[in-house]
Amino acid sequence: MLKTYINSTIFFFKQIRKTIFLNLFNTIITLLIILLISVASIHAFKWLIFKANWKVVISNLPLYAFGSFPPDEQWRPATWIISLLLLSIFTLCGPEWRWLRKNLLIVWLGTIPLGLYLLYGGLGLSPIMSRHWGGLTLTILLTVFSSLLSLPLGIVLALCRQSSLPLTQKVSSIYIDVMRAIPLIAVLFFGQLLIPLFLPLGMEIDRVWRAIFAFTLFVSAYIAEDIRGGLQSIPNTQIEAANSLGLNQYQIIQFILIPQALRIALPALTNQSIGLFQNTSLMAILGLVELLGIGRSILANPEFIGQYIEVYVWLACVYWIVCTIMAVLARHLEKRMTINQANF
Amino acid sequence: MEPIVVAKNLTKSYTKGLRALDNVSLTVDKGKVLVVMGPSGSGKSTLIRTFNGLETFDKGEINILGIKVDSTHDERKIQKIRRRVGMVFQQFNLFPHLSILENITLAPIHVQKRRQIEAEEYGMYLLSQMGIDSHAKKYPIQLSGGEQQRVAIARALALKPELLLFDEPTSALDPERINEVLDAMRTLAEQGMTMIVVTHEIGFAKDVSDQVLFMDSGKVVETSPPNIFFSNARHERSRKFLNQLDKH
Amino acid sequence: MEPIVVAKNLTKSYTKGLRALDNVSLTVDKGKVLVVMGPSGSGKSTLIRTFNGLETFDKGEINILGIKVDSTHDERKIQKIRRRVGMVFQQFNLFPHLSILENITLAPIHVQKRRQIEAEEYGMYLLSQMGIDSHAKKYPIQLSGGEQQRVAIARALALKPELLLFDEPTSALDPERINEVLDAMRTLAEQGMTMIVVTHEIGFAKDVSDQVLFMDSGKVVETSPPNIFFSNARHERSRKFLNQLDKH
Amino acid sequence: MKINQKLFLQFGICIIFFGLIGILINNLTINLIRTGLGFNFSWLFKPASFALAEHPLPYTSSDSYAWALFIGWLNSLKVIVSSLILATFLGTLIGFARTGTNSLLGLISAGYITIIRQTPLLLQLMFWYFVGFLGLKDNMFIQIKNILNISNQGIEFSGLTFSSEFLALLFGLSIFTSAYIAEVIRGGILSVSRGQWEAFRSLGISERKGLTLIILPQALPAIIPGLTSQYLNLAKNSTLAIAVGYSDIYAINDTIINQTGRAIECFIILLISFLLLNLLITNTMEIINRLILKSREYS
Amino acid sequence: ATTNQDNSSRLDLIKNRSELICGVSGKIPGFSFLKSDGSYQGLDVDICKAFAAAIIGDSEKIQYRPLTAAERFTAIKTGEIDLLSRNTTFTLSRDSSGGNGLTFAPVVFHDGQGLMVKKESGIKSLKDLANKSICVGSGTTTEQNINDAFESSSLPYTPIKYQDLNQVVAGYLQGRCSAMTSDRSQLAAARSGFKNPKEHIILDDVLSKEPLAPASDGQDQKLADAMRWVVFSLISAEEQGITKSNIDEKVQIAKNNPQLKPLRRFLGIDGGLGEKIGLSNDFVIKVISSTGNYGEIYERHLGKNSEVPIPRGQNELYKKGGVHISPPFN
Ligand SMILES: Nc1ncnc2c1ncn2[C@@H]1O[C@H](COP(=O)(O)OP(=O)(O)OP(=O)(O)O)[C@@H](O)[C@H]1O
Ligand SMILES: Nc1ncnc2c1ncn2[C@@H]1O[C@H](COP(=O)(O)OP(=O)(O)OP(=O)(O)O)[C@@H](O)[C@H]1O
Ligand SMILES: [Mg+2]
Ligand SMILES: [Mg+2]
Repeated sequence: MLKTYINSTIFFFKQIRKTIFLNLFNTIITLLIILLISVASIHAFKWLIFKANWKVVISNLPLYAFGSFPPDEQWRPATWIISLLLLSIFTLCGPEWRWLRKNLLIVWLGTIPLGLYLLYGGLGLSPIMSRHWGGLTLTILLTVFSSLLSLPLGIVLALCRQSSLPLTQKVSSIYIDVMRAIPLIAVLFFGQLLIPLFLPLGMEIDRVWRAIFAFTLFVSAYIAEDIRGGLQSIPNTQIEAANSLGLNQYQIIQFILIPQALRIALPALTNQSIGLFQNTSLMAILGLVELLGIGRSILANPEFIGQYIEVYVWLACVYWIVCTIMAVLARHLEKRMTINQANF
Repeated sequence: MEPIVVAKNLTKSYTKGLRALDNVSLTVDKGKVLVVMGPSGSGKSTLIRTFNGLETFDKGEINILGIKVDSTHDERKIQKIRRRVGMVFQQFNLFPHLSILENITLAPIHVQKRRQIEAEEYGMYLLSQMGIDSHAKKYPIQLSGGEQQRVAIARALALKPELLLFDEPTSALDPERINEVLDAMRTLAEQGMTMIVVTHEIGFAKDVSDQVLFMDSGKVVETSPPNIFFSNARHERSRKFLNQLDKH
Repeated sequence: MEPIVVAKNLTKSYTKGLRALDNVSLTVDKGKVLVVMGPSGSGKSTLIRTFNGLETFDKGEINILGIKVDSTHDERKIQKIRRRVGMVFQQFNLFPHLSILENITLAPIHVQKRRQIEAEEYGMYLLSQMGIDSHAKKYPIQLSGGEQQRVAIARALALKPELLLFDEPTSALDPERINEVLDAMRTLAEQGMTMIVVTHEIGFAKDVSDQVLFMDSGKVVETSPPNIFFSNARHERSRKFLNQLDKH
Repeated sequence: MKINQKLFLQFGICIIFFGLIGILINNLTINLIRTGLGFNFSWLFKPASFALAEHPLPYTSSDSYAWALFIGWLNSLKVIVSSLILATFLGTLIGFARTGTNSLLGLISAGYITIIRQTPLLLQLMFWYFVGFLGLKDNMFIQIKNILNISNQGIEFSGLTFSSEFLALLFGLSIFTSAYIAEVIRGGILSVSRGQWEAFRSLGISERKGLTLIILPQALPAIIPGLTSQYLNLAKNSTLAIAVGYSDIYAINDTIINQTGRAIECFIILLISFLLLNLLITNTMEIINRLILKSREYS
Repeated sequence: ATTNQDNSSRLDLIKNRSELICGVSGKIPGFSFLKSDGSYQGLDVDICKAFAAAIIGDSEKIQYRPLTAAERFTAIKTGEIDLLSRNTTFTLSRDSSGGNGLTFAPVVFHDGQGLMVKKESGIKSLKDLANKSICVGSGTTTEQNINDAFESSSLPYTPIKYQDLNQVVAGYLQGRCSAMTSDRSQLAAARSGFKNPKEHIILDDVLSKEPLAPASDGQDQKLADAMRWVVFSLISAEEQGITKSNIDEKVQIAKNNPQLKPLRRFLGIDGGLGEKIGLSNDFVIKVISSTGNYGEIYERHLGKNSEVPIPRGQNELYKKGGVHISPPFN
């Protein structure tokens, strides 16, 4: 027993020696890295435990999570976020209930009306204006809604770009290329400040929706390109087969092309939504109090002036965790799809 | 006899000068099986694909099931033809994102507007005819080549076609799998299905076909009953081709 | 006789439980040619690749040209071995971005630090030996498979190796090209080069080899001189394999 | 019939599209008149009356808005080009580490990539600026014989000075982009077949030499397109300069909008500047790509 | 201020909507900032409340829009917000139709731009700052003023521009700049949050007048009138000693004593003044009973016992040596 244990330990160290201390160069690099990491982690640890003042985080937790949502109604966004989280967990490692699995997409889509209902209120819940939305709730809301709205727009753009009608093709190409050439912040700026100038007098769009609209305009151009890639990789024979079954143009697009293109583009699409999630932080520059914006607001409270390291570290962790959850979900989906086409 | 397919003087070039079809005329009567043979590039695929409008042609005329199509390629007529003519491809071309049953019911539901239950019942019946009803819920990727090709045949049959077109249905299959598919086709022929089959399977042609059409460089070299074609082909070119096939 | 390669009890698994090499021992003397045969997946490639350190192994020991390597896989020793052992792959693995001559002179210039002129002179000599000196300025893609494989042999020879390893050098070639390469290898054997060759070319093995080693499932089944192996193999497994080879 | 249908469809789309644009422009002009903003560019030649901390060309607050914008464009270009170089260098190193034989290095670079890619760039920039560079308090002043001065004012190196704002942006952008470039490089290296690695190894060529002489030249064609799109992203991301107080084109636009209220005009100018920048980057990369292809006569 | 072209006023819109959309900064201690419970607080916020009380009758019916300096004017012009109560300096070009096209209510806080430096730096005046870096908020009058000040005395300097005050403070504290410049009130407010406020001094140089005032669309005379008199009512109430706590008492007194003409007019019992500016006649009562008078608002957010104490100085009533004065409510 002990002997095999010792043997395997020796083997383990031999393996380490093999990969890490291969030669002088590698050894030096390895030692340097270990030194650097330990110095950095000692400092970080010291700071985390002794120097940092986490009051700025702890006493404002509801603000980070829900913005200025009325305290006695905060269970509503909380319910929404928790249901999203549970759904993620279920998607990742839930049991194999065939019916539920097959309709997972619909369940996911169902979180949107649920979110809207819980946040806006009405129908028994007291109505709450979008100005009260903030923090992580607003960040997630921006991400989810913009992703979902930009998907159909992206599909239409991709189809137009592939179309044989030269005008549609040109217009969507120009749209996609220009959108991809300009910085996101310029588009968001357009959404916040210039959209009102393009609307008829008296018509107003809420600024949260304006942000969503701007994100949608921007992201759909990227999504269109991903889907176009998917469309291009569908072999022509699929269209021939569909043709010979007598399906018409629109049926082919609906039943053959789009489902396959989406499936192929799925990894790229999830990357887009992870990017979108991070980029919602740009709204802080334009005055929305989403996660980063709320952080900056809290730093203006005289009680907490100058504690930005704590706030930034905390925010980085939150963003990182959510992104990681999204990335894991994406990888999981991708794997499922390659192993077995039966699901999703 | 009632002719199902009548083609007159079909001519087509992909690239200028080179004719993929050169003045091809043929007739297939109801319930008959026509086998098309010929060396690679002789225009077999092009010919068979003009019959359901997958290829246009430059000159000539086709009359399929009483619907006349000429070189203007009228979309609406072609759509009508496609609803009554089934086609099976060399590469199966199943839809990978749909289950086997969904592959088969897609056209009945969306083209013929049948009810889903009805379409599925008939789909299951076709699958059991092909001996693959146990795979109905699977996806194409999970099936072997022979099984996939039988699904493709079932899919073509789902619209209750009056004519079936086959473009080298067995050439992408492993040798062991070829017979599964040929047997299924044999059964169809026995049931009186009108079929045009591009194939190099001599055994199948001998047993099943009523006529063998031999093509070379886009031209019809000869059309003979199989017993004559295989024992005593009229043309030098055909004999040369048959010799090569035997060598394999 | 001076042994060039001595392997003792080599054992290796890629995945737990499945042994790619199972207690393999062998000896190759100076100037001898060993042919390794065996069914697909039997571990031939794995074996030959352990000899120049492209694969590690879990247990056992190799002594090549007096340099001992064990399972710790000492980089420095392996680097020494690699300078004295040449290898030719099934897929040629020429460097596509370098000209033929550059392919050959790369190692002499950068590993042995020879002067460029000197390296090129010797490179041209090797190419002319292989009968392809007229292609020196061309790029691999411009050559036929047989020519590419001869370049690969010349590249392996450029370091003046004392042992040459071949992993199915002809199996990626068109049938007409195979002999060009086998002839080149024959000449090398006649010149007294020590070689270990994984191949299924029975003719070559009969003519050139001194010993034939037959593997199955990572184990050495038998090692016999070619005349015995091909006429009257000792083991049932070997005979079954040879029967299958003949059928092809 | 088919052609008619197509024409009809196009015509319909045409009408809808231009109708929509017409309505929007109509609204815009009404709104501009209503708010008294009007649409003109004459303000461009009035004095800017604000100062800039960094200006590669001479600039004073009595210069015109147009000149200020041009200076902003140059500032953008400066930070883009330098972070582009740094990011490529870093990204290549990390990409190598990720594919190399040292598993500790591989692990660390994988960690680096996940951390960097999964936190927002804006947050990273603010972190680098407020924590990283401004964190170099006065007591951390490093001075080496007047050749290299490092402080929270920035870095001074034998006469050249780089402000903290520039450096934070440079670091933030480079580090963020390097994580993406590393993945591009890794993808390129993995696209070279295993046989090439084995071939150079069996010739006794060392790992580092093999990588530079054999693998990289073959990986380049797969790397260049990915690299180009990362460079474009970098250029676009440079507009986040506004968060760390660097005067790039977007920040100067912001100030001008504030002073003049000319939001639409400034927006148009911003669009044009970025289209220009994009053209510059894609064309340069295209030239590089062609040079590489040219040097590869074999393909 | 220009006349309104179409007769619809935002004032009616706000009443119909029963909600006031008020643009604030949200990031300035003492003026408007987010409390941990999610509510906004500060002087600017209380001014919003006064407007809401006067127009709608309920000081809580407000939607606050945190705005960056860059977007505040467009937000008014496009009608995204009804009015702005966000430390905005009253200047000619902002007030004019040829400039930003706003119109300003009376000044609610008289400020002046100042400079804050570290005591240990030994800097005593503007001249000592030659060739030094100065942290400024970008796109503000502050930025222009500091430029004018240095340019007029031909001193070179480096402006480091940040998006909001918060960042200016951070830049200054971290030692990026030798000085930070902002309105003196904000300097004081910021300093009060420092760990060691005593180590920083605000220089005596006052670079500019910074009268901060609420603003609205220049073409909406009706709304502007209402806003103007709401602000005056706050000042006038302080002049008359009317406070949140004694307002009910004062109303009773006014009602019972018909001879107190000015008070009755002020409180809307006589004269129908409120209606003339589109408000209810008792708007003053609503305002004072919800926010208190100007002095109370000031004490609450900037007074000695607040988190950001700033001496009243110029912001005293004219009677006490300050500049706040209300025209008569006649
Ligand atoms: N899409 C196309 N574009 C241009 N030329 C084509 C196209 N399809 C076929 N051809 C040409 O038309 C001729 C006939 O092709 P076809 O595919 O009909 O031959 P086939 O008899 O089916 O050959 P195979 O046995 O190889 O399938 C050939 O010369 C071919 O190169
Ligand atoms: N990189 C690898 N990872 C995992 N398993 C491997 C790897 N390379 C080879 N194997 C397994 O090791 C066993 C021996 O493989 P090897 O390539 O040595 O066989 P071989 O005799 O050369 O076969 P062939 O004639 O097909 O080349 C096989 O079972 C193979 O699947
Ligand atoms: Mg064909
Ligand atoms: Mg092998």
